[in-house]
Amino acid sequence: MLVKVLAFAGFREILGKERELSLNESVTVKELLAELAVATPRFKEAAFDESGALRDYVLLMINRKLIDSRQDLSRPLQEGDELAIFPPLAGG
Amino acid sequence: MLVKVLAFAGFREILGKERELSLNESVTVKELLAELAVATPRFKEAAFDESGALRDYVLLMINRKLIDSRQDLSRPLQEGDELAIFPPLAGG
Amino acid sequence: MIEITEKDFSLDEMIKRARSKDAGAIVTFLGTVRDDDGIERMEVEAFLEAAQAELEAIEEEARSRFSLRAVEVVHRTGSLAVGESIVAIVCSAGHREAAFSGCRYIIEELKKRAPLWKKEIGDKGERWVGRT
Amino acid sequence: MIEITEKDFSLDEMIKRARSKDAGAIVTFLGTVRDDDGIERMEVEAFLEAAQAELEAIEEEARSRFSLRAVEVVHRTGSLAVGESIVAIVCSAGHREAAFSGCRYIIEELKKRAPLWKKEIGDKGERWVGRT
Repeated sequence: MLVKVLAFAGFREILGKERELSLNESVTVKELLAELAVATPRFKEAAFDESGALRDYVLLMINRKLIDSRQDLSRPLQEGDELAIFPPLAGG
Repeated sequence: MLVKVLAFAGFREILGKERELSLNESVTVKELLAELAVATPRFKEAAFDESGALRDYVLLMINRKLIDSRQDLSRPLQEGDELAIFPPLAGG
Repeated sequence: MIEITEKDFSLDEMIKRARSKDAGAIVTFLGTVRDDDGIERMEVEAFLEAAQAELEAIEEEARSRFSLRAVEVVHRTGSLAVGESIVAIVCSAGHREAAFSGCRYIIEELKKRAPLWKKEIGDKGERWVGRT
Repeated sequence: MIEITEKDFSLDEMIKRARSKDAGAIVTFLGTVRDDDGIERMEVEAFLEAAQAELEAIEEEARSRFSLRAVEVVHRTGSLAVGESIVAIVCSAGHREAAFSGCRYIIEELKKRAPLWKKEIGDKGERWVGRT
């Protein structure tokens, strides 16, 4: 299963803007983030606190819709999903 | 005693933009308006109601300061005063 | 700068004058002649000296109330066709809240206090605005 | 028109497009880079497709809530020096209340909802705005 990961602002600087990941069928958002954390220690530091919880300021979109970073982490990703990772919005 | 009378908008169309009047020493705003009404019937009609009271929408300035058209009509005019007569403001 | 003039003005120039390194927000109000009810044009008249003084007083109030960095006001007089500009107000400030509030304050006070009048001219004849 | 672009824009052109015979009020918000705290320039980044879609949704909401006649929004991306324009919003309406409210609504919602980020770059280093 292919999933696209986009990162913006500080997270783009750590992860790069875009990558395609080949995943097992059953992976959840939480599992995907954990994989990224293992592969990229700077991402782990930036996105997770000491207890391993996702930091408050990490925002996530699936297919361009914001998800609740606390409640929706167990959502399983589907083939072709686009997960975007970014810090708080600051346009204007 | 010389007093300048300015008129704007609808009142300018009736009275002309500017005139200098030679007056007795003791003339009040009310007396001056009455004189204008005698001299110019269209002004009388536009500025006064049937009972002879100044209409609500007549605004007056003396020396570029608004006066209360109900309370300050008995104010005596001074040499060199400038009385402006106009309808409600409508800029912008 | 406060100006009452028969000439058309350049909003771009006004905004350029209002820009500064310490201003993060510039809010502009532009009032134009609307074709309400068969209106074809408007005649705008000013008590020039009194309107200039009143607008300067309003500018000062707005600057101090909202810590504005720059204020530009132009009000036109004379014959203006539908779609033409009547008035423009440009306010710059550090932040948007102040720039919006300052611009709004100036147009509201201008309408209440500046000795200016408009006559609507259209297919139903002529009428001084605000005159009942 | 909604645009997210690296290029600078002409406010004059945006206002020209917003003019119409039935619009009596045009309100413009212009956001510029402020020299707070040693800032020299800003890098603006967008999630382009998502930001475009969000701004279009915000425009639609503003149009229907405030009966706006025209809406123009441009947000820049890339490297912007102090004093340069970041964002411009132009709203026209029949009357000023609606034009002010519409313009204010769009900038507030843009800041809350559009996936855009700014990095401040100055004599104290670099910092993503909003990142604690």
